[in-house]
Amino acid sequence: MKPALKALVDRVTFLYEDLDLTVVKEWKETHRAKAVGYMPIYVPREIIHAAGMLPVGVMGGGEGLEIIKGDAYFQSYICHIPRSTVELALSGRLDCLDGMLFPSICDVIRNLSGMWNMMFPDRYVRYIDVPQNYDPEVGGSFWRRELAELRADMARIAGREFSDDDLRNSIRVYNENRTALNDLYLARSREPWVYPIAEMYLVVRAGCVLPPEEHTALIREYLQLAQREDDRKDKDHSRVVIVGSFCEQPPVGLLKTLERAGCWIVGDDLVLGLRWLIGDVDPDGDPLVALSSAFLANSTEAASRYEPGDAKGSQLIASVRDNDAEGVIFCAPSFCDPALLDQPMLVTALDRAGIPHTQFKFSEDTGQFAVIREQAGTFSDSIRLWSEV
Amino acid sequence: MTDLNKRDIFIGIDLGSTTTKAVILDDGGEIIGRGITNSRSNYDVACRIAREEAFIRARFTLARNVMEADPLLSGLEGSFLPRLEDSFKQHQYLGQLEHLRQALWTAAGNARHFAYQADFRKLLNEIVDNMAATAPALFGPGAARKSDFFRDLAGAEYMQLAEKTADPKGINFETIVGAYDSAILTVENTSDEESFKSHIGAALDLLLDGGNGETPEQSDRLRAAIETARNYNLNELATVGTGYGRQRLPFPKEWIRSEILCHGLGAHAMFPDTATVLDIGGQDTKAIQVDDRGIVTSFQMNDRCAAGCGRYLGYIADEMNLGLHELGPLAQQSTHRVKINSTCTVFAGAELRDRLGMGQRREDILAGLHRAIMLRAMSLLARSGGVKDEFTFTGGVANNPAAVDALVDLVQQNYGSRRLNISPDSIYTGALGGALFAMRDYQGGQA
Amino acid sequence: MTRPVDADKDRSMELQKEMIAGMFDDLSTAHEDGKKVVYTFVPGNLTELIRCFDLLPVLPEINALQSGMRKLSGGYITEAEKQGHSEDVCTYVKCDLGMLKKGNVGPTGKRLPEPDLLLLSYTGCFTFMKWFELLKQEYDCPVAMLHVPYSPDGKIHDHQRDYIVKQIRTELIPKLEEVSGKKYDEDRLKKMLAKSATAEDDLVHVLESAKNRPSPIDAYFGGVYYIGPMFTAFRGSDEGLEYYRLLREEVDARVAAGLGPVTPDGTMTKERYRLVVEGPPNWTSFREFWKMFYEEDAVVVASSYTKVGGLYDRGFRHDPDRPLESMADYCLGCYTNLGLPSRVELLEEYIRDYRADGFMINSVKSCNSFSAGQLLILRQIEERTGIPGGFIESDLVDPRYFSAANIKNRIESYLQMLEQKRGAGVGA
Amino acid sequence: MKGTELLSVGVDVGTSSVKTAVVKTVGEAGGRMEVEVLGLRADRIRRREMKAVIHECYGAAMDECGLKSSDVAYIASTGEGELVEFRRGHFYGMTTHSRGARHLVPDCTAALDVGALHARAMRIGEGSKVMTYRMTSQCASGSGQFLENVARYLGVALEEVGPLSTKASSPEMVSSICAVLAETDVINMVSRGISTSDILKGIHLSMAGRFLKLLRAIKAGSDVLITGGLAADDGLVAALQEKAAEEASVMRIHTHPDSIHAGSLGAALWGAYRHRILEKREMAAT
Ligand SMILES: Nc1ncnc2c1ncn2[C@@H]1O[C@H](COP(=O)(O)OP(=O)(O)O)[C@@H](O)[C@H]1O
Ligand SMILES: Nc1ncnc2c1ncn2[C@@H]1O[C@H](COP(=O)(O)OP(=O)(O)O)[C@@H](O)[C@H]1O
Ligand code: SF4
Ligand code: SF4
Ligand code: SF4
Repeated sequence: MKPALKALVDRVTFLYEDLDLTVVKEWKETHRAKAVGYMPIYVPREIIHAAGMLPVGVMGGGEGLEIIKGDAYFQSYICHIPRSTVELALSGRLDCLDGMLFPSICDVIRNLSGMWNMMFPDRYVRYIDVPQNYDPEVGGSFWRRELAELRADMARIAGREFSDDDLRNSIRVYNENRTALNDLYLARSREPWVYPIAEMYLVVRAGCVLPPEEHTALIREYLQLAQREDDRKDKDHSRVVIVGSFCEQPPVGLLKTLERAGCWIVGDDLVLGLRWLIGDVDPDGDPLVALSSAFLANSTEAASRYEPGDAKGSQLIASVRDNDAEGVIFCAPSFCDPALLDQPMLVTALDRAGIPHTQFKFSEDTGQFAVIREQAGTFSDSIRLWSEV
Repeated sequence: MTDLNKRDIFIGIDLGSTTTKAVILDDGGEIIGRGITNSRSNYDVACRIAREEAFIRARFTLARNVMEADPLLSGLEGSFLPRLEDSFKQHQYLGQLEHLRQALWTAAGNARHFAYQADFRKLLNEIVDNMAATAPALFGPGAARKSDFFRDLAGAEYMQLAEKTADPKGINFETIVGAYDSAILTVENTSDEESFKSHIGAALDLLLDGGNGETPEQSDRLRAAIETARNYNLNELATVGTGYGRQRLPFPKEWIRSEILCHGLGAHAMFPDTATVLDIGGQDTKAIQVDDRGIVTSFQMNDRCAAGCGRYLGYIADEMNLGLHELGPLAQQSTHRVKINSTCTVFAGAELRDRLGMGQRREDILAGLHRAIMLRAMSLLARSGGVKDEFTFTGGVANNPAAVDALVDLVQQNYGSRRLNISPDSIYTGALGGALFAMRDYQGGQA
Repeated sequence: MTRPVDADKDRSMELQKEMIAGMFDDLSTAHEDGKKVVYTFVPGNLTELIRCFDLLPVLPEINALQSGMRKLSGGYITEAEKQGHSEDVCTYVKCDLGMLKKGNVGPTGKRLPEPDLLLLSYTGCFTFMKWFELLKQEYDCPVAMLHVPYSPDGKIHDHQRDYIVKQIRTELIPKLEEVSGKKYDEDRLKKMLAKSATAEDDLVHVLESAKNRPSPIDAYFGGVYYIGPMFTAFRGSDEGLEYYRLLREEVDARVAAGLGPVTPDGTMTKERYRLVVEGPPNWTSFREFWKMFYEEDAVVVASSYTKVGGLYDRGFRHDPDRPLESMADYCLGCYTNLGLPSRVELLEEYIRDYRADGFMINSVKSCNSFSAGQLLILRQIEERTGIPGGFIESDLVDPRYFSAANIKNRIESYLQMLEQKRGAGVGA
Repeated sequence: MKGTELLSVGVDVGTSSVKTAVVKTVGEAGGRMEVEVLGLRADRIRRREMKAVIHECYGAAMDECGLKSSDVAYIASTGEGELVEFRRGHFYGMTTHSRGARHLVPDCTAALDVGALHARAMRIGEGSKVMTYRMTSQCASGSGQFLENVARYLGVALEEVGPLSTKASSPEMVSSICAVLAETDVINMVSRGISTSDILKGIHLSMAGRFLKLLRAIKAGSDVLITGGLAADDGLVAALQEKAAEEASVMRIHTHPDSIHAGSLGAALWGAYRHRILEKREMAAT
């Protein structure tokens, strides 16, 4: 690996492993500004950004965190992310966050917002209730009101009002970030061997703690540096899309295991919140209306959204086709109701389209990948061995 | 006192998932005997055997008392009694070996072994002979035994011998081990009601004949002292049963007490300033808070998953072909602890093999496993209200020094400095609590 | 200790049985009789509105719990897992889907009609949403979605109410009209709501009777029967009105006679522990579970589960003068739609108001809506009331998750602990 | 052209035993192959050093066939293949078990591999392709290891398990999903005086229930071959057959005396296949 890329990879690895949020603290220090955390999936980060604060994605504690107090709050049949998040908070690691947003994703996160209230009565906590009614007059007006409240709250925490222009500017910044992320995904899908999953994921994941402008630059740099590595060659692998890990994140070791077992991951829903909105948000009109319309009309079809038709299945199939994938791996956290209840519906759609699939569950601190390797290996074997003939 | 050779006693029995413990208190509340056995096979039998054991120990205690009271013997008990106990155990062991021989003989009678029955029996005979020959070494002065249970002690010897004598093409290892597996059950399930009476004489003879410098007069007095202990009338006034399997004890409902309360009270009796108790047994972990009278104020138990309890260590020990006693000390030699997240008991073996395969060192993996167990315990403690001062660690796993180290470390990290109480007899805490309840109930009933 | 079963069973109990049997009869022939059927959920159910279009409500949750009580749920769940559902997810959903796959035979042995409309009252639980998405794949019928915003602070805000009322007007009513072929008749709705309010008064009176010593009712195990008609298809109906009038009379009579609650083994004659319970019961071993309590002379004086279909005892009533608005308020105020701090406050009040000795949580594996955060609730309650809490784990309808020995052990240990504390308080 | 004759070896490294298969195949790449099995061998690991057992098993199998390593064209590993340092290629367990199953019972539509710590079901399509599969999750009460432990407590030798189980009159079901807790269940049963036969049968039935779930999930079809070590357990086979019949399913459950070798056989066969493909590619390249 060339030194420039190595430096970049070391940096994103550090950002990923740094549970103490050093970079957030440093940012606050240098900018004399505040930071607001949010749990996985969608929150309108533009509003936090416009208030001059740093939005910080809290994606659990991953594999590196020892859970002691966190387990005291959750039964064994609840997924892992809330316990590691509570552990992070109780051990003071989230003290640098001046507020915490809990987006509407499932009952666990919803209840966690109330727990936060009780455990940290002095801190700002907000449950972000997104509409499940997509009529601009009904759900839209509800959501605009929520956004306005959030805007007022953010201004209050930041200690400064901000203008619609500030907000429009932030919308532009995030539009650019989404474009960069899309470019990265496209490049990976074309030449997965150039962008090993562990690197690619960490580069994306860095968007949780970096300011968006910096993250955009990082992605662009990575795209260039990775291409200059000349020992990265195509392998006899199968191409797969993984789904289910939009909230609790699989350990990097698991992603590596998949790749080692012969699967190029060419599509995923990891850290989905960064890519929730599809396409650009209108940077020119009334910013809250623009954000609201984008949410209503251009959200990704995630498990936390009500969708009575077959849009979720179609979206998955489209992702398989667009990325030239040969199969789908359902990779959901244990006990994750939204992901696991969606699965049978998606399976039906895949079966209808004749797309092979396999499935397993993980938890963010899974340390043993033997079974997963076996499954993914067989899946990849079955795609490869028989397509050769 | 009317009858000098009669003592009123109270009994507590803790029927645990792995071991069954019995404690005998005298009417002054002093512990005079403890007994322990495997719970594996049959609850009634386990209960009987543990009691029996406790009675045997009680008689040794009584012998000690008699010796202490006798000016001519006083001072001797310190050296004499341990030797006597070893000798007694050896006799007991030899008795059980003979029993095993018969059972193996029967097992070999199975139709499956018809073709080579005679050879098989001969081979088994040789194995048992060999075992009997090494018995003195097992019970010699200062010998370190891998376990206190016949099953494990004899099992380890047997496996070694089986491996040596097995012939892959003839009577193979599996066949020999199979015979043991079926034989051991019968041996284990037989309690020898008269064990003390029948073995103590021979044990005593062996010692006294060896001539250990006692004067003839002392010898006679010793015999008399043991005789007194043997014939002592232990008058059982009340019994309380507790533990995982307490519902299955052949006791009326009033005699049954929740193990939580018993552990709380037992720990309080052992260490009066106890505020928090952690008990890790074979299949469950309990975190208990008690007040200054030993009354439980809150408690938490592990949920349905048996991960991270004592049995987990058992599986690991089996897997490494180690005795439970050896596990902790080995883990303590670790220099680079491995981080382990899963404590699923069933997969413990697989995980171990995996990691060894990856080139990690045994002691480092073990250190990681011990820490993983204690992490789970810490969660329960946190759920029950934290670790207060003083903190008492009970249950079988408290015998494991690496587990204790990990606990001390984690408590220090999370709660700061706490006084930690551990007793070598901590495995008996529940039974002690039971016996105390028995005494209270009885005395309450009298009042 | 309990004494033998009372010679004459409570009349209200008989009546409830008849009502339910009648309902399932009606359902079994609904389509032949030209009636249309709406599937909907218990929390936030708009029974009066559905009835006002002469539509028949079916509540899949109730079917699931009934299947649990009839020991059929295990098979249904297996069936759903066979279809690819994970072991990890809510068993109500799996039980319902399994029942569907096995012919949709309802709890009384009669076939349930297919839905003409799925009314997704999305209140207090995300899984509801998935549940109806899954049903939508099975049935080709319209879905009407009512999104009830979460109530993190336990208060009702105007814009939330407006959002709901708007949805009722623009989404629900048009779909109900279309399915039923009837016009929305607000006067009819108002009349029903008036009946609801009267019955609600009676229910509250019954629940609050547990403040007596001894309590004449068990507000958890008995409570689930008392809330039945109110939380399901009978709110706003004459039968419902009659049921609650009768129930109230009976309970008043028990209070007057100083009697304890009725259990399957007769009336409890001793009240040794008064408990408040949080969390739903287990249905597969309901009686065995109950017995673990009454055998030890423990009676539940208040529970949160009996508030999943509305917190009537905290003052809410359906209001004929504000029909849609009061329905919106009702949806917002269901127990599981409340933020955790409000839940803790409520439980704390129950412990004080009902003079409870103990507090116990039955944490069910299925239901994150209830269970996520219960351990914090436990700790908060302990801190605020000084009463130690008990914690047991089971499931709603998955028989694999009811470990009788384990649960009994915990209940016993807990009650013995209360006893020991009490004994110590008195003297010793 | 008759096609070339080729020797290949499969080494299946399991958690409880190592299996080696030596096969001779005749045929052409892509075409049908004639197969002759020269040697099969299984060695239990029993706490011995893995690599030593692998060498022992491989070496002994080769000796028995009178072959040297240089005679063999392709050595394929499966299972914990990394430990087989002398392998040329690796195939994953389900890939090899499917292939092995087809070799043993050419008409089977699915295989159920039950080994020491796992159970997995795979539906087999044309060309022994693994169509879909399911594995048991974390909890392992339905595995060989568990059965072995219980057998030990009951004082029953492994070979006796099957015969005893088939004699049961009123089997007692084990309720716990966890192997550890299930062991306690078993102890409870012993103390309640339940007979060994009934206990074993109960365990077999609950295992069978779980396995059938896997089989149903993969839509196993008409003929299922049990592969892996537990195929030798008649009690389990009988329980599976009973359970399948109870559900009035058309599924037939088969075993084969060489079932335990399915993985190593499959590996050897895929190795031969792969070798031919690679040779052909090389030839095309030159
Ligand atoms: N000498 C010892 N050294 C280390 N661990 C021990 C020792 N004795 C017992 N243990 C551990 O204690 C466990 C049994 O603890 P115990 O309290 O008897 O459990 P239970 O009450 O559930 O039967 C065993 O599984 C073992 O792990
Ligand atoms: N005759 C038998 N009866 C019952 N079980 C058996 C028999 N022979 C072998 N087994 C079981 O088969 C298992 C080994 O199967 P195998 O497929 O070799 O597993 P692995 O590949 O994981 O080593 C052992 O756990 C053992 O319990
Ligand atoms: S992992 Fe799933 S269940 Fe857990 S918090 Fe996230 S969405 Fe909810
Ligand atoms: S098998 Fe392992 S994970 Fe499953 S319940 Fe038992 S100990 Fe826990
Ligand atoms: S999660 Fe809870 S509230 Fe939701 S459907 Fe399941 S049981 Fe009902």
